[in-house]
Amino acid sequence: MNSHLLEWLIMSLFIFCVGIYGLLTRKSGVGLLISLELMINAGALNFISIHRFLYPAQVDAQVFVLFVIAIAAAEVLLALALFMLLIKKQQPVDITQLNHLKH
Amino acid sequence: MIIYLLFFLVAFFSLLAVSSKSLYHSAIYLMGSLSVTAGLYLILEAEFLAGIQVLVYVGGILVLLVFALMLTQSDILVNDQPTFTKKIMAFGVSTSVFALGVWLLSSLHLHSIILPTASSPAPSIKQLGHAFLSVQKNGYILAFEIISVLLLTVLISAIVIAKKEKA
Amino acid sequence: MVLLPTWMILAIPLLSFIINGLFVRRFSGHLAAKIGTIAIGFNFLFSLALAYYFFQSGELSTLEWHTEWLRFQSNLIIHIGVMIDPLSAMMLVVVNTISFFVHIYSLGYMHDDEGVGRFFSYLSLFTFSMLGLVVAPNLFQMYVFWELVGVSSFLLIGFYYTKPSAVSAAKKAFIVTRFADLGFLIGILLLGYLGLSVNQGQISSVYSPLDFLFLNNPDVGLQLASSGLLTTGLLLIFIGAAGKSALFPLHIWLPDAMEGPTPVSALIHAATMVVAGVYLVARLFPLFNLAPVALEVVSWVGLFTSLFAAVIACTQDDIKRVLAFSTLSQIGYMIFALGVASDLYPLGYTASLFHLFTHAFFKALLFLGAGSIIHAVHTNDVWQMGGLKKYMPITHITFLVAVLSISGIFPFSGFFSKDEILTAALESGHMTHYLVGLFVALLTSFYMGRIYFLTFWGQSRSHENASHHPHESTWVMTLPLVLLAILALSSGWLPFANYLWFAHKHDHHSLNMTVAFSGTLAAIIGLSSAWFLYSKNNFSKVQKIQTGMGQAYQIIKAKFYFDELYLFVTHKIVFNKIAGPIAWFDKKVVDGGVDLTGEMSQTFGQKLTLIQTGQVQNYIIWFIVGFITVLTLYYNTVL
Amino acid sequence: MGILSLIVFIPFLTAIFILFAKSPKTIKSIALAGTGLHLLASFVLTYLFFNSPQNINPDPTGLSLQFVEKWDWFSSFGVSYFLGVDGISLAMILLTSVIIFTGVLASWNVENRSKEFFALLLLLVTGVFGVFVSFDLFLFFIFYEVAVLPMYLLIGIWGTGPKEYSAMKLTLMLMLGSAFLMVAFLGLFHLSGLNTFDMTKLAQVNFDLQTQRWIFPTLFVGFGILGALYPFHTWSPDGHASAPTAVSMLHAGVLMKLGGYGALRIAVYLLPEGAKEWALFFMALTTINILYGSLGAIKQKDLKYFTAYSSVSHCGMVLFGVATLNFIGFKGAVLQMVSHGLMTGLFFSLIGMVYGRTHTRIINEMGGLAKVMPWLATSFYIAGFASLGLPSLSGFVAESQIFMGGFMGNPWHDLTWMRVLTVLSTMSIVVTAVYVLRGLAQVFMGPITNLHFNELTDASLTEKVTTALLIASLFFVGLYPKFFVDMIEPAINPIINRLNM
Repeated sequence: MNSHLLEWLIMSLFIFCVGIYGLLTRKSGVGLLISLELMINAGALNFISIHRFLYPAQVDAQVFVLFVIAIAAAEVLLALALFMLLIKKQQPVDITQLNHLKH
Repeated sequence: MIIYLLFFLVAFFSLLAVSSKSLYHSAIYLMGSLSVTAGLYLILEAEFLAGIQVLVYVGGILVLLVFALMLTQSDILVNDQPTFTKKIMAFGVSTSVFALGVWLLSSLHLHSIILPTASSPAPSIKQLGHAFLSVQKNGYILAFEIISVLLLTVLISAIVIAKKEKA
Repeated sequence: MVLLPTWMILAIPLLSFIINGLFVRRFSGHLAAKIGTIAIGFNFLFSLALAYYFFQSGELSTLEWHTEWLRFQSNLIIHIGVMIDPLSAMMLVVVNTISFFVHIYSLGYMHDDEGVGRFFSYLSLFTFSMLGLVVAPNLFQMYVFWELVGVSSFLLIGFYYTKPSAVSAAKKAFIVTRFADLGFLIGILLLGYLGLSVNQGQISSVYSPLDFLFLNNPDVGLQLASSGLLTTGLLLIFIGAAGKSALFPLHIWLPDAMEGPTPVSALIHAATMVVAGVYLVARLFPLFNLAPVALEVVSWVGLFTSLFAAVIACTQDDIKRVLAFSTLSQIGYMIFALGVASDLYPLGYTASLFHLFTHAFFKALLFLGAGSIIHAVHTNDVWQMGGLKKYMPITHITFLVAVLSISGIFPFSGFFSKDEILTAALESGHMTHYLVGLFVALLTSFYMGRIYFLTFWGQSRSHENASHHPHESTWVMTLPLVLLAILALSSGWLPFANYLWFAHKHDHHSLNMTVAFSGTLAAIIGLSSAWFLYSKNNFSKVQKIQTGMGQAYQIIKAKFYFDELYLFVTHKIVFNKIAGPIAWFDKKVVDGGVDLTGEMSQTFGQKLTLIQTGQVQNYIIWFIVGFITVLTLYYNTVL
Repeated sequence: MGILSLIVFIPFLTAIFILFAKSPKTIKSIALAGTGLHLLASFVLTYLFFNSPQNINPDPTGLSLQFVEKWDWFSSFGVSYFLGVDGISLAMILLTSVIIFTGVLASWNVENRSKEFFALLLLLVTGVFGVFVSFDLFLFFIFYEVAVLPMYLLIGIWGTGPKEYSAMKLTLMLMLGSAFLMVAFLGLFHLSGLNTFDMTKLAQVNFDLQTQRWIFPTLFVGFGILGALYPFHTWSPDGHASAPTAVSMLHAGVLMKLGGYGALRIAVYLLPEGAKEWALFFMALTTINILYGSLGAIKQKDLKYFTAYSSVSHCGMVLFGVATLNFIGFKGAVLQMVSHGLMTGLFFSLIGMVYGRTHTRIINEMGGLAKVMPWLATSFYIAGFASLGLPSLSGFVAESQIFMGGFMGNPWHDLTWMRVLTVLSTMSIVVTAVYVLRGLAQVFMGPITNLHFNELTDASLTEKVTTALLIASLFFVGLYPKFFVDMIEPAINPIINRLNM
């Protein structure tokens, strides 16, 4: 009994939507990052599953995913640096307060 | 059979990661879900990727996240409980995205494609290495260089931002 | 035929206007006055010679000179020119003589006025435009000079521009005449159009459709009459004539026009400008003849005006207002004389022009006489004069001559001309016109007698101290009076009929005895009742009559409240009810509409900014919602 | 480099020179010299125009253009630098050169930033000249924009009162107008199928009735917005009231004529069938325009609004003349453009002078000025009489042509309607007389209202020259209209032939 590509895609979509849900509900910056990681991961999974089912011989997908992981790392790094800045200013890392751009 | 188990695990862990009250728990659940996806990669015969996933994602990024959590220590980290309306809204949005996705995917009538047996060999790591550094047409050497530069700048800027106050 | 080209008669006053107006006036007013008088003097002699030679030559009409001025279409070209025919020759003589005498008179009257240079340049402008009007060979040129006459009367009435009443009187005069000229212009357009459609006919294209020789041509007239629009055209033109000659509905500006200096009233509002309307109707008489309806209207308007003005004249206190109303009434006479005339009874045409001729002299004399009285007594109010017989003998005698002449006493010119009008009315069967004419003659002699006795007889009622007696005016002012008095006497005997006639020449010049007798009787009754009421100083009898008439007297004295009516119509209706709302409408609605579009875009922009809440999550939601809608739309259309 | 390019670019070159000048004195003298030279050039042009061979036997079919300069510009789009002049454009050039010359004279005492002021003014005039001589729709549009745009800066910076508001409104509405034009020009370009913007070629094309039915109103309204057509005239009172003297002289005197000129030259000439469809409608609209403008002027408190409304009414007459679709009406429209240009130029320059002295434009606050400044008072009255159409002044000649044209009617519209509209618009001569005399009597006649008017001075030399020049040209057109009539008539024949085809 073997699994179908559709299940895999739906699986990654599910994770992606959970990520969105997390994105919208989390108040803290780090929470955002967590759900963001989930969404990126879902994307990568989707990529690999399509690659594996449709073009098993190519290697491009894996290269792409590696790059995705690298960028995700970079992104988290920056986000945390910004949060450090906020912490330095004794401000809570609460994105609902961060609306200086509006004024 | 094992696949469905792993699917269930990933779904379970990510749901918990998103909805748990305290961020520590959600960080840990995130770790779980990432490692399970690494397992999925194994099933898809992308061993190198699984390794990287575990190494970089779980080991690197998550450690950083936990590290940040430790530092912030603010109360919202403990009970990050969103308001009810926000939850409904977010739930509505995400389910509609999910529904749309499912509707689109089903309309692409993919279910006929099944997991190929061991007959077709997955690309070996040697091929992967070649792809990264080859300068021929489909080589990724350029992307490889750029990503390295990117990582370097991000590192430097992170340090600069983080310690700006002291100077 | 005359030694000088005839357009000189136009050029001289224009030249004197330009020289005086632009240059001389700045240096010395009196020099300008002298130049003006000499120019008009030359014009006076020139017009006499012109008339003499023209009537000797016996031609019907000569087109002396014309040049193309304005080209509407190839077959509608307007020429500026000089046309001499019996009618215009007579008018030339009248205008130039009166203008010359007024110029001499003004040398004295305006001597110590600081704007004397300006006054004389305006007088030359007026004479130029009046002469231009008189010699016009076509209707359009007449309209052009018609307007110029209007402007010069505006300038002259408003001569004392520091006096608000003079300014508003000038404004009123110009606007009312301008309103009438609107009718005149539309009439010209209509006649021009009709003329064009006829011109294609057999009349060669020698004349453009608006030339008088073309319009008065009998068979062209018949074609025009057949078109049915002729009566409306002529009535429109008659509106123009009514405006300028201050006939009934449009008469309100003339009494106020007395604000101008007296020589102006003498020249413009007695002898020349106001008769321009009569001249216009006379000029187009062959056409009017073919439109009996129009003639009826003309006669009735004339009659009513003469009656209406005569009644008001009896109640006025200001000497110049009385003379103004008497002018109105006399012009009413001329107009209704034209109205009663037709090709069967052409006497009315000659009578009206004869009356115009004689009236010009004695009315100018009356005004100048009144001027010298006002100059001496420094007030217009008749009740503050009295007993001037002793102090101003020449003015007294000349004034008396004029009063007798206007009332129509035998040897004076008024008798002959008024007589002819009444005979024309009687012979052509217009009985009502005849009877009303007689009654008006009685009223005329009454109010003329009234002001004569009030000013010259009885004791002096002037408030100034008794010691300073009014003295006779200088010779410069009394000379024209005497000359005019002689003319008032002699002009009656001129055999007018064999110079100016319509359809066929009268063979005999007999006096219709019944009319002569009834006219003189009416005049004597009027004069004696005036003597009875006003010669002594006690006016108890006058008071009794006034109280007897009660309210009616007040209404008449206030000129039947027409001025107030016009003020009400213009100010209340036009200004507040129409112009006001339009100005408001324009400001608020049309302007507002444009500003509204401006505000709308602003408020819309304002609303948009509310979406930028600053919350990251909101943006994400909007992003995803946008993403979903795009996808669904795309897939709906594609699949 | 024919004489026409010279005519168009002299103001532009003077503007360039001005930018280098230092002291206000030199700036003004350069501007004066430039415009004076331009006046001379236009007289030379008229002289050449009158006795050049082509003028003697103009061919009846196409436009009889002279001094034609034609170079391909974007040949792929069929756009060419195509300059030419015929009777109508020549009349307008003469008018504009007189107005700009007197405009520069009238703004002799503009102090702040006079360099930019004169440069922008001359730029604006370059656009206007360009429009009058260009016979390529694309070039026409470019010059049209060049003429309209500096207006914003001129009013915005040097204006008085709510200058930003009115500058903004004025420019936006004129932009709306040029938007209409752009749509119509592109429509013409594509539907003609000739892939050219050249007007003479487009004139040969008989567009089908359907297209003409929509292009003509867009064109007419587009030009009408600039020519103060009824509902779109609201920019003109505010715009003129807050514009400085020279700008409102130029704007009311010349720019509003672009509308009338364009309507006649492009809208009626290229789309005769459309004209026949719409003319009666626009005739009714312009009748409202005439009466509305003159009635509106009665209650105005401010002198500039007073003149602005009167120019709305007079420009309405221009469009009325165009809408009569007959020979006399067209000639009347062009004459009215010339006469009204001169009139409003004189009016606005005088208002500028009076404002310079009494520092108020409210009519009720002034009174009895005639005693103090006789020269200005007489020239004001001459301008007033010209605007109410007194014969021997230019107003009468133009108005009589228009009313005669309206009265004569044309073969395509029923006569009684045209007669009714003409009679209604003739009534405006009475209303004009009312508000002109009321306004002027209040300002100049009567006793002096407040005392310190007594020491006001009369016109200075430059002011005397300005008013004298304008008054002389008013009298010239009024007394000797043959000069302009002979110039304009051959230019109108092709339009009439096109209509009768």
